[in-house]
Amino acid sequence: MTTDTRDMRNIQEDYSKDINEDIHWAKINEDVLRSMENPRMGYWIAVGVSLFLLSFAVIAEIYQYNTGMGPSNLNWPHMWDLYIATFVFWIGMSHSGTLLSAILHIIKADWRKPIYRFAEAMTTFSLMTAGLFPIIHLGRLWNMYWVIPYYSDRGIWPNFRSPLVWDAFAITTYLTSSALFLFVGMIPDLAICRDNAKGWRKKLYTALSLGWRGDDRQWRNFRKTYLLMACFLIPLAVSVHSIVSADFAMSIMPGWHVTTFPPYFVAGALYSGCAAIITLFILLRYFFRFEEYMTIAILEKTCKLTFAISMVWTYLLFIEFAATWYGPDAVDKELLIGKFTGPYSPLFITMIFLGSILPLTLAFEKFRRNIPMMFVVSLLLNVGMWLERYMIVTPTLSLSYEPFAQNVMWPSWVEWFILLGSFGWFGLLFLVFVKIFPSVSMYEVKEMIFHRRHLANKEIAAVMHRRLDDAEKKPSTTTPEPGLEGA
Amino acid sequence: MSLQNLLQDWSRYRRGREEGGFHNYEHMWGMSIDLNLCIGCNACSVACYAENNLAVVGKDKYEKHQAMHWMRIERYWDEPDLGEGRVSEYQQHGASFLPMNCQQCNAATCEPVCPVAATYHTPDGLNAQVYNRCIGSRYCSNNCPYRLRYFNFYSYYEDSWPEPLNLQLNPDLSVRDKGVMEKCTFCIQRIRVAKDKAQREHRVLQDGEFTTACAQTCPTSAIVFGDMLKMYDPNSTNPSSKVIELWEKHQVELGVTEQEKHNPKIRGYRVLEHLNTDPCIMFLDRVREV
Amino acid sequence: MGLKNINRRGFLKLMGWSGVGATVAGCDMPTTVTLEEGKETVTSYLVPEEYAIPGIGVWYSSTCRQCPAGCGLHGRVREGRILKLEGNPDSPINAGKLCQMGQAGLQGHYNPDRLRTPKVRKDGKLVDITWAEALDLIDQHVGASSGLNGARFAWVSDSVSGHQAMLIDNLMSALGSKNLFIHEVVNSEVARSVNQAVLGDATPRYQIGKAHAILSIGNDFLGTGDSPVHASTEYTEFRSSPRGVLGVVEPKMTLTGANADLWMAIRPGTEGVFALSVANVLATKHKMAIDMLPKAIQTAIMKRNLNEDARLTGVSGNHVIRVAKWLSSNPGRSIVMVGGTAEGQVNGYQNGVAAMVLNVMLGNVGKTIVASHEFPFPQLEHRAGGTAGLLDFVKAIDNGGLDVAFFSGANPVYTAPAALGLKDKLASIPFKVSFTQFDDETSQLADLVLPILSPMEDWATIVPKVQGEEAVISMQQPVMEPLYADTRGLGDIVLDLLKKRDGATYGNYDSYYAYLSQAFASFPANMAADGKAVTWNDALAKGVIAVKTGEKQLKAKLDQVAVALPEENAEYPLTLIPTPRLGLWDGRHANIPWLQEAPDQISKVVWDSWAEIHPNLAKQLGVETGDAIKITSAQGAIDVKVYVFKGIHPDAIAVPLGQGHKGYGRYADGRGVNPLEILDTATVDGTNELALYSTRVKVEKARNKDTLVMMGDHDVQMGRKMVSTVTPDVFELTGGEA
Amino acid sequence: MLATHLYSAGRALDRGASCSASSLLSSTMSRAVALLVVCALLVFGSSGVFAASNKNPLVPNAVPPEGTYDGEDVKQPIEFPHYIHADVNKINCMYCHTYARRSKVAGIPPTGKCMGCHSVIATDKPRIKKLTEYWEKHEPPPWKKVHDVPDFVHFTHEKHLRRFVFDNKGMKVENVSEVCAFCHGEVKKMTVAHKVKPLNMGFCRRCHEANNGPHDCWKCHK
Repeated sequence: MTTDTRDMRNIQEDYSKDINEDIHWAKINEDVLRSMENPRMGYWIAVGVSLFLLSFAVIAEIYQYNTGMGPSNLNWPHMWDLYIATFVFWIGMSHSGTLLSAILHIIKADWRKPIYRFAEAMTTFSLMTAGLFPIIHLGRLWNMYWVIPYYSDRGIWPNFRSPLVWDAFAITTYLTSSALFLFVGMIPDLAICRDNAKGWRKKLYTALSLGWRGDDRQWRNFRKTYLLMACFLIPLAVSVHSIVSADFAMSIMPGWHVTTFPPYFVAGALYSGCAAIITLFILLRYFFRFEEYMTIAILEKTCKLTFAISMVWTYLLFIEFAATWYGPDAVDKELLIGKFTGPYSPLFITMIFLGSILPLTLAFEKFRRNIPMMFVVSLLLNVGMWLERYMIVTPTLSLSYEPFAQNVMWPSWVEWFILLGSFGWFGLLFLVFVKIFPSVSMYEVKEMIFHRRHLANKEIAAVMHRRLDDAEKKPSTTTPEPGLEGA
Repeated sequence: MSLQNLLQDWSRYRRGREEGGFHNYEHMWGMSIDLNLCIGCNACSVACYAENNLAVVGKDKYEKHQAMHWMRIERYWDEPDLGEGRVSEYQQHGASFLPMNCQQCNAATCEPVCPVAATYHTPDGLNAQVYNRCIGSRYCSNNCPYRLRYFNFYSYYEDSWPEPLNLQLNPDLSVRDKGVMEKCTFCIQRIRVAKDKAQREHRVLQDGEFTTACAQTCPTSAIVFGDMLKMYDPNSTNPSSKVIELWEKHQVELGVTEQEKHNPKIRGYRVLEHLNTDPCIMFLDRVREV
Repeated sequence: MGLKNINRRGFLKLMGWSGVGATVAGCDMPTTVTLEEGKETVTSYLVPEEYAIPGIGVWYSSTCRQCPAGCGLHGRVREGRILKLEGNPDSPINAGKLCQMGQAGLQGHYNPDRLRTPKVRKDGKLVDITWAEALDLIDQHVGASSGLNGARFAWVSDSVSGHQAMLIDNLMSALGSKNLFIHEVVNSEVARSVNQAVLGDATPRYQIGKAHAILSIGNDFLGTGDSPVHASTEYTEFRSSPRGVLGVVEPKMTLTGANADLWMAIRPGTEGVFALSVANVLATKHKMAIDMLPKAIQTAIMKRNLNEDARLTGVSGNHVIRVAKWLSSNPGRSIVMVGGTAEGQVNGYQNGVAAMVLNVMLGNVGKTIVASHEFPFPQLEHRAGGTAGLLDFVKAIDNGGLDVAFFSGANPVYTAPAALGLKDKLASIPFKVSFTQFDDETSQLADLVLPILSPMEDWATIVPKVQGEEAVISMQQPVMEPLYADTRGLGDIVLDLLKKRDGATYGNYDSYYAYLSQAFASFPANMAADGKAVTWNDALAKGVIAVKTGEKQLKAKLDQVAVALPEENAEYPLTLIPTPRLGLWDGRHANIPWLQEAPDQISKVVWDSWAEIHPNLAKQLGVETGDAIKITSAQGAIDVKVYVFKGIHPDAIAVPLGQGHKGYGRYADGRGVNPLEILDTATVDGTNELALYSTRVKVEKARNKDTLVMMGDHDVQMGRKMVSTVTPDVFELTGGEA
Repeated sequence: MLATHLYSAGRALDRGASCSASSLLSSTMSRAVALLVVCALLVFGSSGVFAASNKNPLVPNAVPPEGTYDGEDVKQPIEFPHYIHADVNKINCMYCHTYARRSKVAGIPPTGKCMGCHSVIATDKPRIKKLTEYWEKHEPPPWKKVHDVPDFVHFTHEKHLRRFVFDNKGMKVENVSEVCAFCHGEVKKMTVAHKVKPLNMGFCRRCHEANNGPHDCWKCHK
């Protein structure tokens, strides 16, 4: 840690700038690599807490595996409950990374650069968490592989008409793609790590950086691959959550059988993803002292984005209410009334407050710049989003067509433990990630600084562009610009 | 279901959809339940427990609504059709009983959602549940508007049938273990025995030769079970049946969303018919003097 | 036993588990399946039998013993196990149908809590002994050398019939005792004595199917009547086109009430007033002749005032007029039935007479109410009983005491009101023998507990309590080898005891089976209704023998009717209705898990007791469904959760019978409460029956909110077409049911 | 598109809108399914669906199932020599396993049937002496099961015999052992029966396909 940084922290941040353009490039490497070393006490406490939470889930799942689904309080007609709600929640979380890295990449919003890496990691890890839930909720999870089409001697196949099979396809595809995307985007940084690491890390990074030397051809191929993957990932992300919404929309039940579910789910997913980014943004900024990269200005932009998405989500939510209210389906209407007045109404009203009213704070600059407040708000937004999923799943099961089967069910400790454990599992994966992989993209921050620095100076910009054109014509090794030495 | 068979089933299904009717069906089992006769005595339900190896879950699990009642008698106190909800001081017209077992829908909502095709439609017109294929995703139950599918939340075997109660278990069908969905099968084991017997004797299955456990025991004969194929497939060699007679008399038809009746008042309806599930159980309206 | 029987028994023998598997699908964790290759033993027959094919079920006829109705059974046997019971279509009682109790007979037979060895009480504890020792012990107390005084011997039994009843009678007379007490809580003894007095026939047949209008005054004929399944089969005809109309007046909705076109809640004890009120409307409004009635009754009828009566009974005058209209338009085709809550009142006998007045007025006697069959074998006839048997037994203990008491079928320690003090009084009897399948409350106090065969394992002949179109003797035969080697049939035991007393007559029967088959052989050859000879094997195959009966005519004889009103009681304002249930019955089926898990038809409660109260009363008490209340009578108090609904009179509170067992197996033990415990011991005037439904109680709120375990938390249709209800004119569009 | 399709079907309250949610679903889906299925068929088709036919001349109109298995030796109370009875003495399988043609289980012969012959034949052999001992005790020998299928399978001998023997034109009943051998192997060459066929679902399925057996799940699963 240099005295330099300490000084920087004392300086009042310039909110108008996304990033300090004067950071020395070597310092970027230094800061980011530092974040991967010497875990402090706080880190170990976080790991401990994650493991503790995870152990809850492990205990509960072992119990449930041996006993059956009964102890979770699931019943007739509440065949799904927290498991599926939480599954949808985690799938929603996974949309953050895609949004920041793929969508914003394509629309060339370069302020994403310092924060997209961890968001993308979040995508992968929340998918890894989400994927567990459909398995956990199976009554006979040891037979889960029957969902996958494979040639067997018995000559039987899964039912391709079932949205759950689509889920299996969608999740595995999305998981593979987002993991690849995360990995590919990290290659130049892994090379930096390789050059600076010793011991097992050296071996790991050597293997993972795939012989990255940073020459032109590699950069060009890299850019193309990255862009291609981004283009591939965006429709995939949209389709994944649409398919998850199909679990409900394809059914016949009131409150599930809703046409607007796919966009509603996608909006909800981006919403919760963004909120989670704010949370992790603030945590990383604080723990890894990334104030110079994760600046208030970027936080503000993220908050604005979240605000916009929250309003889209709110709009879609009210569209759904209106469609039900003015629609012909009496049962649907009774369900809607039931959501507002029945036993689940406190949760439902809380959800509307947290999902639609609370994000209004994001509209005010004063609040946006208040980091502790944003931290709390982002957490609450995610609580709201989780409640939203819960309120999609449970009231419908409770108040559906058959009046005699209507009853109220509250989850048991088993379900809560597994829910808590999922946060532990996600946290653990994330904590391991930030210590092994650079959680801020070094090369892209450099790019960002480079562009910002030089775009201000038209002449240099012109030179830069010319150079890039030359490089395409005759591939030759050019001496890097001073300051590019690390890349 | 191998690929070849999958294709065969599919083409049979397509043909039925395009030309109407039930092609290459062996039977089309249906039921009629007369709510004028049903006294809500519960005999059918207990007969079902006895016939189908239904687990007794005990008070605690019953309280959590984890019971297994394939045939349940619903009891309602209000009578929307008589315009007398809960206004009067007494329950003047008694209770409204509704025996509900799997409606064996022809367009069953449970079938398309099962990820492993453990529930499917048989050439007998039944909505089958293959226990050993089920992985317990419970989607089918969530998508059943009648809530007639029951899940084995526990392994009930030891608690429900302590020695020697297990000697009573019907060997003609499985005892379901934890994690498996189950539901009324129209007593498939009885159908199987009767079909085997008819085949052995080289003849067609006669109406009334056998019936389901609930219909068999119903003290007021409110439940009538039988083959309805003759109603839809004139080429069928299956004999006509009492069920067909009842469905025709009450002008209720399979495959339609809204029944066309000469007189719209004529009794006979299918529960939640407007959902298009096309159930195979017709209910005859309850009757009360007012 | 003949050779044929040995072979058949061979078939009934348990065949191991060949192809039978207690099959557990999905017990394939994670991928292996349950294969029993090389482990499972497959047992073959010793001698082949043509009809016995492994893997194929064979149906045997027998008779249901779950209640006194005597329905015919078919039992499906495969690999030596009885798997399923169905009604016997040849039986005129149930025509192939069964109620839930009949279906659940299997679980009584296979019950895990069945007693397996004889036990004797030594130092206050029951210890195992052998049958030889047990029979010796009995012989010491009742044998020829015991010097037993017949007057100091008593036998408390449930209702019995057929050869078993005959043997018990013979044993009683051999012992010189007249103390055979038949005790049933669910009974119709008061109505029977009314019938006897008015019609000269205790069990006339009510031809429900032929009636077009039925007024049931407290008679739950579909649920807990004399023959529920028979009534239900007739109900089908009654409700078919032209559809009969059913009015039910009772303080608490029974299964019959739940199916009424018009259900009327009545203040308990005012049923007679209601009946006369209807008679008054019939005479005044519909100008029906009453001159066939005695003068006293005519005055009693004409004295009634509709408005005044409505105030007394709580049944609105409009309803009385409606009922009267139905009845008046169906003279000779209507039935007024009385029973249950109407007869179990202190003035219950007069309520019955008042109802009979209506029947006489309407000309139903001889048309819809016809005489019972003149049964040719009076010694085999059904011995019905009521609570008088219990009271007489207590009286016998009080007057001079008893030396020996036998108990079979009945469980008086559970069914006797605590106020009778039976538990303590039993201690004064030095030797008590209980013949039982289960460790019930009475057996817990007995000195000798002898495990008997279940009805699925034993022989018997049954004469139904109420006969159908034809009078029958119903055959009960074993459908399975005894599960436990150390159990014996009650018939065999009685025969053994008789042999010791009267070796000359009974010495040559080596078993109850031999006795039965020889008794059968000695029947007149032309006893069958169709005049054909009946062979033993035919009788067993068919399950019932329709016997030739004599003709009887009913003749009504009324002299007067005096309907008294129940006394006001300021301290105990409510009347307790201990409701019998089609299910647990009087508590004897509380150990059957299927029946515990089968929801009560009305409240849908399972595995528990509850108290039904009217919303008005609930409001007054400040309770809602699930809350606990305390019901106190002069005799004691019980704590129970409430079920609030509109099917009960606000002055009544109903607690179902059947729960509250102490012991009686794992399924019954310690579950719910027994309302019989807090009953008063008042009797019905004019009879020696307990007035079961007249105990006055008060109620207060007890503990905090609890949950009542019931099927379905929701009982309204929310406007969805679940149960659609139409009026009879719509019904007649299709001419009713085909 | 599919989602809206389904939605409209579910809401189609007029009878003109054909059928139902699930059938509409399949109208679009099943085309896709069929495509998928066809592709899969091309890939995997060769194995199983078009099973190679190795016909047995003694059993017309039948393709014997393929598959081998080596089961464990089962220790029986008496080492019953199947080869003496079925091969040397040419006793028909169904003479002893008499229930096979009438029931789902083939059945173990009643001890009385054994004694029918062995009260006079070969009474001095040790195995027969053992049998006689059981007979005199009025106890059938505790035979152990050799062939079993899982409890959720409904298998009936009767129907298989009808298909391959009684209703099979040109089939001679004397050769029934060839049909038995489909699933039980050459028992007539064995002493104590030994499981030589896998008797698993693949084995059943392939045979059902080759011989046009039913393919409805509920025909065999209970």
